[in-house]
Amino acid sequence: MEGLNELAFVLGGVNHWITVFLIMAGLYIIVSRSNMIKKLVGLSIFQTSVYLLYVSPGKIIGGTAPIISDDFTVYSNPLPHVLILTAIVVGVATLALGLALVIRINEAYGSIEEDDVYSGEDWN
Amino acid sequence: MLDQLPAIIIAVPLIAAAVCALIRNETVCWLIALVVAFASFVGSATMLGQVQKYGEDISYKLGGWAPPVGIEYKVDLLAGYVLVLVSLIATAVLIYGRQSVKLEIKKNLHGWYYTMYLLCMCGLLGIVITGDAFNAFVFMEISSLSMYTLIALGKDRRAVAAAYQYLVMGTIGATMYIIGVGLLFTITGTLNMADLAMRLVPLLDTPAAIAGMAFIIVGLSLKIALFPLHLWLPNAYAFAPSAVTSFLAATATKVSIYLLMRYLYTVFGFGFSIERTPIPEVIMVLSLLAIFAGSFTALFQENIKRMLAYSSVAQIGYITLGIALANATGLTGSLVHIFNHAVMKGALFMLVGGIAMQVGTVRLSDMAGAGKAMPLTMFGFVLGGFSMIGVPGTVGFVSKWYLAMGALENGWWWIVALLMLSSLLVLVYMGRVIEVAFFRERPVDAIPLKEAPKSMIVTAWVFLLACVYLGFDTSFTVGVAEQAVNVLLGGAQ
Amino acid sequence: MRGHLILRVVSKILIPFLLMFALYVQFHGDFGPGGGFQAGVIVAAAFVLYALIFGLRAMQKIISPALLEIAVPLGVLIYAGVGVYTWILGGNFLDYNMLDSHDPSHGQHLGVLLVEAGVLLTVSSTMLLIFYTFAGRGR
Amino acid sequence: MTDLSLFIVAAMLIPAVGAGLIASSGSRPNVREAYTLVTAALLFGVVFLLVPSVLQGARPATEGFDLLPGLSIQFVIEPLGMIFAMIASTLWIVNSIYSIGYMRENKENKQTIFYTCFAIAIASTMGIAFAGNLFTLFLFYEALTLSTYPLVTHKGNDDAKAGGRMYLGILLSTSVLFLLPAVIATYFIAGTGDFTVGGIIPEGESPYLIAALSILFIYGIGKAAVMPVHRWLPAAMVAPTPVSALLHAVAVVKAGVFSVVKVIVYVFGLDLFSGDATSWVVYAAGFTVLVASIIALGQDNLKRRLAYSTVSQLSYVVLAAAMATPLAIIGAAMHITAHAFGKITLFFAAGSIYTAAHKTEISQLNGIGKRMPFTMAAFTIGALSMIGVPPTAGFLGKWYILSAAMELKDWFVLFVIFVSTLLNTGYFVPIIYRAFFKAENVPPAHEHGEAPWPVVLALSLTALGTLALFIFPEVPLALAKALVGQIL
Repeated sequence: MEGLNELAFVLGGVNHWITVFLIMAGLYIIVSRSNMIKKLVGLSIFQTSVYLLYVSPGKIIGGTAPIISDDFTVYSNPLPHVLILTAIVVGVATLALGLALVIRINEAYGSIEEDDVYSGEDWN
Repeated sequence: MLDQLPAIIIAVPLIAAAVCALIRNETVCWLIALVVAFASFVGSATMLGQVQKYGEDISYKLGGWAPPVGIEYKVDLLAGYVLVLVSLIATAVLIYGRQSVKLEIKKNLHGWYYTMYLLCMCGLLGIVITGDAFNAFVFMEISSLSMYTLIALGKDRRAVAAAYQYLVMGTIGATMYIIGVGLLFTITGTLNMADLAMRLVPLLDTPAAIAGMAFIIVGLSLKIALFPLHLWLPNAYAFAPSAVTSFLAATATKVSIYLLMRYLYTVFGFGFSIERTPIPEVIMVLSLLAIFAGSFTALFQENIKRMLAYSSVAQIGYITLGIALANATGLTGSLVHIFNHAVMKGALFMLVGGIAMQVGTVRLSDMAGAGKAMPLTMFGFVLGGFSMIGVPGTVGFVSKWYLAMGALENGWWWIVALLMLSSLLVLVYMGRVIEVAFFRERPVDAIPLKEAPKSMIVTAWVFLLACVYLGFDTSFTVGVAEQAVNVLLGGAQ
Repeated sequence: MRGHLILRVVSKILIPFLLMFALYVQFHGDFGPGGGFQAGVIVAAAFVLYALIFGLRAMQKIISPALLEIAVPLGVLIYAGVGVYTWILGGNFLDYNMLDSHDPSHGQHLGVLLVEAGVLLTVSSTMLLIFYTFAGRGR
Repeated sequence: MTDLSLFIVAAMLIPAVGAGLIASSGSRPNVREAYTLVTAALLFGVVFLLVPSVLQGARPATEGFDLLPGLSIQFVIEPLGMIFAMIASTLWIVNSIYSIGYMRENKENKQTIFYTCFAIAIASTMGIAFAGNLFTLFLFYEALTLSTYPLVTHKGNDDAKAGGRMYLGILLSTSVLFLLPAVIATYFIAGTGDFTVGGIIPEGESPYLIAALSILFIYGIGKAAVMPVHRWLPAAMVAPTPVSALLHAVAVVKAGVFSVVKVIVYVFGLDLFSGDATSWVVYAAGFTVLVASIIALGQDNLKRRLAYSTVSQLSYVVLAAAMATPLAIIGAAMHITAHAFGKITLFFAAGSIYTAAHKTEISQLNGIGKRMPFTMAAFTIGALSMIGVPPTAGFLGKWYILSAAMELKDWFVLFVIFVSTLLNTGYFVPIIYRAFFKAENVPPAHEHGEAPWPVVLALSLTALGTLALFIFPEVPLALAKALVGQIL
C-alpha cells in the first residue's frame, strides 16, 4: 500500500511535476546560455510552465466545455483557459519583441553571443 | 460620467494609442498623447478627491460582470495616490520630451513612439487600478513590452542591448509573479484580490500559499529592481532616450512597489506577511544593501545617467526600507518617498536630458564649464541634488524624517545612523557633477554650449519647485500617505 | 521555390481550406473552443505558408506591410469601439448586455462577435507583420 | 505683538529681497553697492527697533508653520538671539563698507555673486538668530553653510576648490551625521523641539543617552569648531578677506557657538547640563583652547594665525556654556559679542595690509606700523581684546567666565584660561612689536600708505566699537542677564 500511495503522489501530481521541470529547465537555459536566441527559447519554456500550471486545475475529468446544455452536468472551469489564452498572447508578443531586439543587436554588434556584446562594450 | 472614470482612464489611452498608430504624424500624435495624458491626470485626481471626500472606495465592474468572476477596477486612497503620480509624470514628460524626442529618435518612428508611450501609460495605470491579480499581470506586460520598445529606441546601440537585458529580466519577473498568482488561484479558485485576501485567511499556512507568496515577492522585486535584482536598471536608464528615462525612472518601479504593498498588506495581510514571516527582515537587509551598494557604485560612474540610475537603486532601497520598518510611520515615509523620489528623480533626469541634448554626451568629463553656459540647468541640478541629499526644505528631507522616525519607533538607532551616512554618499556623487560643471573651465576647442530648449527647462523647474514646495507644504503627500497607511494597516489588523 | 511543383500545387489547394477552417474556428468560438485568437493565428499561418512557397514579394503584393500597419490598430479600435459604444448606451465599458435593448443574451452574442472580429484582425495582421519584419531583414 | 512679529519676518526678508535686487543689478557696481548698503542699513534699523521691547521682557514670536505634524518652522526672539542679530546686522554694514574698498582695490571678479551670496548668508543668519525651535535652527544652519560655499570658493582656483571642499565636506557631514540625528532624537525623546526655558529633555533620561546626545550636538554643530572638527576654518582661509570676516566674526562661527549656547540653555537646560554626563564638554573645549593657541603660535601666515586664534576663542564660549552656571552663560554671551568685534577688526587689518602692501606673512610685517598707522592701531586694539586687556570688550567676557570658574572652583577652567591668555599674548604681541618697533626688512613692492579709505573707515569703526563695548556694555549685558534671568 505504501508504494501505491507514493505512486499516486507521483502520478497524481504529474502536471505539477512537469510544471516544475519546465520552470527549472527554462531558468537553467536562461542562466547558462550565452546565445541570445537560446536564452529566448529558455524564456519561452519558462513561460510555458505557467500555461500548464493554470490549465491543470481547471480541467475536471469527465467535464465538458462550459456551454450550458441539458445533456451535461459537469463542466470544466473555463476561466483558466481564458487566462492562458491571454498569457500565450503575452508570451508570443514577448518572444517576438525579444527576437526583434536580437536581430537589431546582431545588426549593431555582429554577434548574438552575450559574451561578445556585453564584454566588448564600454558601459560607462 | 463620473462613475465611468476608472474605465475611462484605462480605455482612452488604449484607444488613443491605436489612433496614434494609424495617424503617425508627429504633431498630431503628440497633441493626442498630451490631451489624453492630461485627461487621465484630471480623471485620477477627481477619483482621488472622491475617495478622500466620501471615504469610500470606487469599484467598477468591467463589462458589467460582478467580481469575483468579472474583473474589478478598484480605486482606494493608495491607488488614487499612485494614479495621480503616474498620470502627472506622464503629462509632464510629454511636455518636456517633445524636443528631445525629435532629436533623439528617427523621424519615421515618432508616431510609434507616442503609441508605445500611451500603451505604457495605460499599462501602468492599469496595474494600479485593477483589483484582479491576473489582470495586473496583463497590464504589467503591456507596460513592460512597450517600455522595452521605448528603451530600444535610444540612438546608441547599447540601448538595444539594454532593452534585451531588461526584457529577459522583466519577463522572468512577470512570469514568477504569475506563477505565484497561479498557485494562489489553485488553492482558492479566485483571482480578485479582495476575494483572494478573504479566502486565503484559513489557507495561509499551506505550502502552496507560502510558495505563491515567495514567487510573487521575488517576481515583483525583479520589477522593482530591489537589490540584488537590479542589474537591468542601470543600463536601461542610461541608454534609453532622455524622455523615456525620465518617465521610466519616475513611474515604472513605483508602480511595482505599489503592487508589492498591495500583496503584502491587502492580500496576505499585515498580520501574516509582516508579523509571521521573515519578509521584513529580508527586505530590511536588502534595502540597506541597496542603499549602500547603489550609492557606492554611483560614486564611480562616468556617465551621469548611469550615476543617477544607480542612485535610483539606492532610493528604491529607501522606499522598501519603509516597508521593512513595519510600522505606520515607516510606511508613511515609504509612500511619501514614492511620490517625492518620482518628482526629484524625474526632474534630474529631465535636466540630464537637456545636458545630453546640448553637450552631446552625458559623460562627466564633457560637462566641464557647463555651469557657466547652462546656469538654469546646472542650478536645477544643484537644487535636485539638495533634495536627493535630504536637505531640509526639500521633499527629500520629509521622506527621510519619516523613515528615521519610523526606525526610532522600533528603537533602531543604527538605521538612523546609516540613513545619515548614506546621505553623505549622495552628497559626494552629486558634488562631483556640480564641481566639474562649475569649477572646471571648458576646454577651448570644445563646442560652445547654450541653455537647453525652454520647454525642457521649464518642465524640469516646475518639478524642482514642486520639490521645494512639497518640502514645506506636505499636506498633500503626507496627508494622503497617512490616510492610505491607515487603510492598508486598518484593513489587516 | 520555383521548381517545387508539388509544394506549390499542394499549398494552393491547402490555403483556401486553411482560411475556411479559420473562419470556422472564429465563428464556432461561441459554442466550443475557438475564437479570434486562434482564428487569427490560423489565417496568418495560411498567409505565411503562401509567402514561404511563393516568396515574400508575391505575398507583399497581396497584403502590403503598410496595410497591416493600419489593420493592427484598426482591430484594437473595433474592440475598444464596442466598449465605447456600450458607454454611449449608458452601460459599463464592454457591457455587452447593453447592445440589444430587448434581450441581453442577444447583446452578448453581438458583442462577442464584434470583439472577436477585432481580435481576428489584430492577431492575424500582427502575426503576419512579425513574419514580414523578420523575413524582410537582411535583404 | 503683531507688528513685532512682522519685524521678525522683515528681518529675514530684507536681506533676501536685497539679494534678489543685487543679483538683478548685473554688472553695475554702483547700483549693486548702493543696494547692499541700503539693505544693510534697513536691516540694522529693523533689528534695533526690536531691542527695547525684548529688553522689557517681550518675546515676540511668529505663527508656527507646520511642515509636518509636530515639526514646524517658527521664529521667537529671545535675548541671546537678539544679541546675535544685533552683532550680525551691525557688522554687516561695516563689512559692506569694507568689502567695497577691498573688492574694488583688488579687482576681484564675480562681485555680483559675492554680494548676493553675502546677503543670502545674512538672511540665513537672521533665521538662525530668531529660530524658535531646533528644526528651524537646523534649517537655517544648513542654509548658511550652503550660501557661504560660493563665497569660500570665490577665487575659483585649485586652492579655493580644495578649501571649499573641506569647508563644505566637514560642515555638511558633521551636521548630517551628528546634528540631524541629534535633532531627530530630541524630537523623538522630548516630543517637541521648541526652545523652552529650562530645557525640553525630560527628567530621568539615562545619563548615557544624555552623554550621547551631547556628543552629537557638540560635534554636530561643526561651526563651533571644537577639535577635531575645526579643520574647515583654516581651510576656508583661501577666501577673500571680507568673507573671512563674515566667517569668523559676523555669521558662521558665531552661528556655531550661538547654537551651542542655545542648545545648552534651551534644549538641555542648565540643570541637566551641569550634571556628570556632559562634563566631558568642558575638557574637550579646554583642550581645544590650548591646542589651537599652540598651533597659532607656529603659524607665519597672518590669516592662518588668526584662524587658529578663532578656533581657540570659540572654545572659550563653548567652555563657558558647558560650565552651565548663570554667570558662565553671561560670560559666553559677552564673549560672543566681544570676539565678534575684536576678530573682525583683526581680519580687516589683515585684509588692509594685503590690499595696500600685498603682504600675507607675519615675518614680512616689520615696520609696517609706520606706513599704516591706523590699520596697525586698530590691529593692536583687536589683539588686546583677544588677550582680554581692559579697556577692550574682551576683558568683560573673560571676567565673567573667570568669575564663574571661581564660583565653581573649577581649577581646570582657571588653568586653561590662565595658560591661554599667556599664549594669546605670545602670538599677538610679537606682531605688534614687529610692526611698530622693528625696521622694515622686506622692502615693499611699491610705495604704499594706508589702504583705500572705506577699508580704513571700516576697521577704525570696529576698533572703536571694541573700545565702546567696554565702556558702554549695558545693552548686551542686559540682554545676557535677561537670558539667565529667566533661568534663575
